[in-house]
Amino acid sequence: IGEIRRYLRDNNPIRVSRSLKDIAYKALQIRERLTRQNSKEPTISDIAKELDIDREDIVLALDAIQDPISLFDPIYQ
Amino acid sequence: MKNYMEISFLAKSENEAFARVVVASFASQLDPTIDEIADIKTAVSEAVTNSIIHGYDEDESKLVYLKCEIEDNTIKIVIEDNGNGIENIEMAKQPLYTSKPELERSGMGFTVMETFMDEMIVSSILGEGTKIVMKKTIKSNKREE
Amino acid sequence: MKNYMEISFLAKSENEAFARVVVASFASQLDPTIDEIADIKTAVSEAVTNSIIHGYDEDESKLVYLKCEIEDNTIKIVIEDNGNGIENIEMAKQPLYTSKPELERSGMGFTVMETFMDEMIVSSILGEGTKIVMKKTIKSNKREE
Ligand SMILES: Nc1ncnc2c1ncn2[C@@H]1O[C@H](COP(=O)(O)OP(=O)(O)O)[C@@H](O)[C@H]1O
Ligand SMILES: Nc1ncnc2c1ncn2[C@@H]1O[C@H](COP(=O)(O)OP(=O)(O)O)[C@@H](O)[C@H]1O
Ligand SMILES: [Mg+2]
Ligand SMILES: [Mg+2]
Repeated sequence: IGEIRRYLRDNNPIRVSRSLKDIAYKALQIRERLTRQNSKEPTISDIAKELDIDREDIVLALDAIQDPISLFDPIYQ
Repeated sequence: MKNYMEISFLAKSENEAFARVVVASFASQLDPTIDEIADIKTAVSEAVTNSIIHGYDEDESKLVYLKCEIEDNTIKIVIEDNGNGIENIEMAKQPLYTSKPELERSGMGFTVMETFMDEMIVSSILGEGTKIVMKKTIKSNKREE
Repeated sequence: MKNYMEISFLAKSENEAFARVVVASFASQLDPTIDEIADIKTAVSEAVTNSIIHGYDEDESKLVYLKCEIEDNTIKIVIEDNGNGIENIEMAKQPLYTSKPELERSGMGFTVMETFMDEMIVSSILGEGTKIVMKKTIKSNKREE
């Protein structure tokens, strides 16, 4: 049984949800850096270029780290 | 630039996140900033949630209809349902007004849409459905570089 | 789980990345692995590109139609155009066959779709259009953890 467990663990492929979060955090880091460098917010294409992925994929990734959508927050935060 | 898409999906709460990603990813062709994308996503979420909860009373067999049109730097988003409709639109748009306080709704959906988008028009016929038209112009790609 | 959506969009090459993400985002409800989602995205790209390039000869005013249905762990994806159609489907499906060698097409689109999805069915009527139905079962979320 231990062996089967290990097999399952070692062959547990990475979930998309996990990899999307990684992309999203990278995108946010790049945004910070570019904002500092250029004193203005980068566009989604600027970030996409640095990560070498489609703009659309960054949008999808960013949604994966969105707080559970709150219908109250946006106005009061 | 000109582009167009339309989508319909079941009125399931899972599809709220889906709808906002669809619109945001379409809007990404206008090269917005992450903040501008977040504004659009929030507005779409509110409108889609309203259709599911108020329009269809969470009947998951119903369809929500969404259209997006890009023209120059502006995205127009239309969200429609064939649900209950709104009796008094002016009252519904008031901040904090909600017809479902028992669901702990905030009553801020329309206010959020109006705040985060440049334009929002509500039309509705009682018993026939509701249509929200929103527009936002993406300014960031006009920047000089 | 059961879910459904359908979308149509202009036959513009910009919309290929969009269509890919729409399907990926819908399929993400099945909690697929990176590899599984990459397979689905690649298959959708090939089918959408075919509709744009072969179906519509890049006439950007035409619409590509896409439907997704989730049932249990299986996603069914239908991609349709009202374009030129295919005269000989068996020939078109041959690896390396392309009717547009001048565009440096690889002729591997159908082979890729068949390889990356569990099922692929092509139907087409010359002068009326083409319909691709693909299915993939996401197995990975059955694991114990
Ligand atoms: N699509 C819709 N169909 C029917 N009624 C709606 C719809 N959208 C909004 N409404 C009505 O407008 C009211 C205000 O909406 P909103 O500002 O989003 O607040 P909340 O959703 O928190 O109630 C709702 O309580 C509901 O009565
Ligand atoms: N949607 C379509 N409409 C018309 N013809 C198509 C369509 N999809 C594929 N075909 C035909 O099938 C051939 C093979 O397609 P594919 O394997 O994707 O190779 P390629 O796109 O590189 O030519 C194409 O060259 C074209 O003749
Ligand atoms: Mg609301
Ligand atoms: Mg091809």
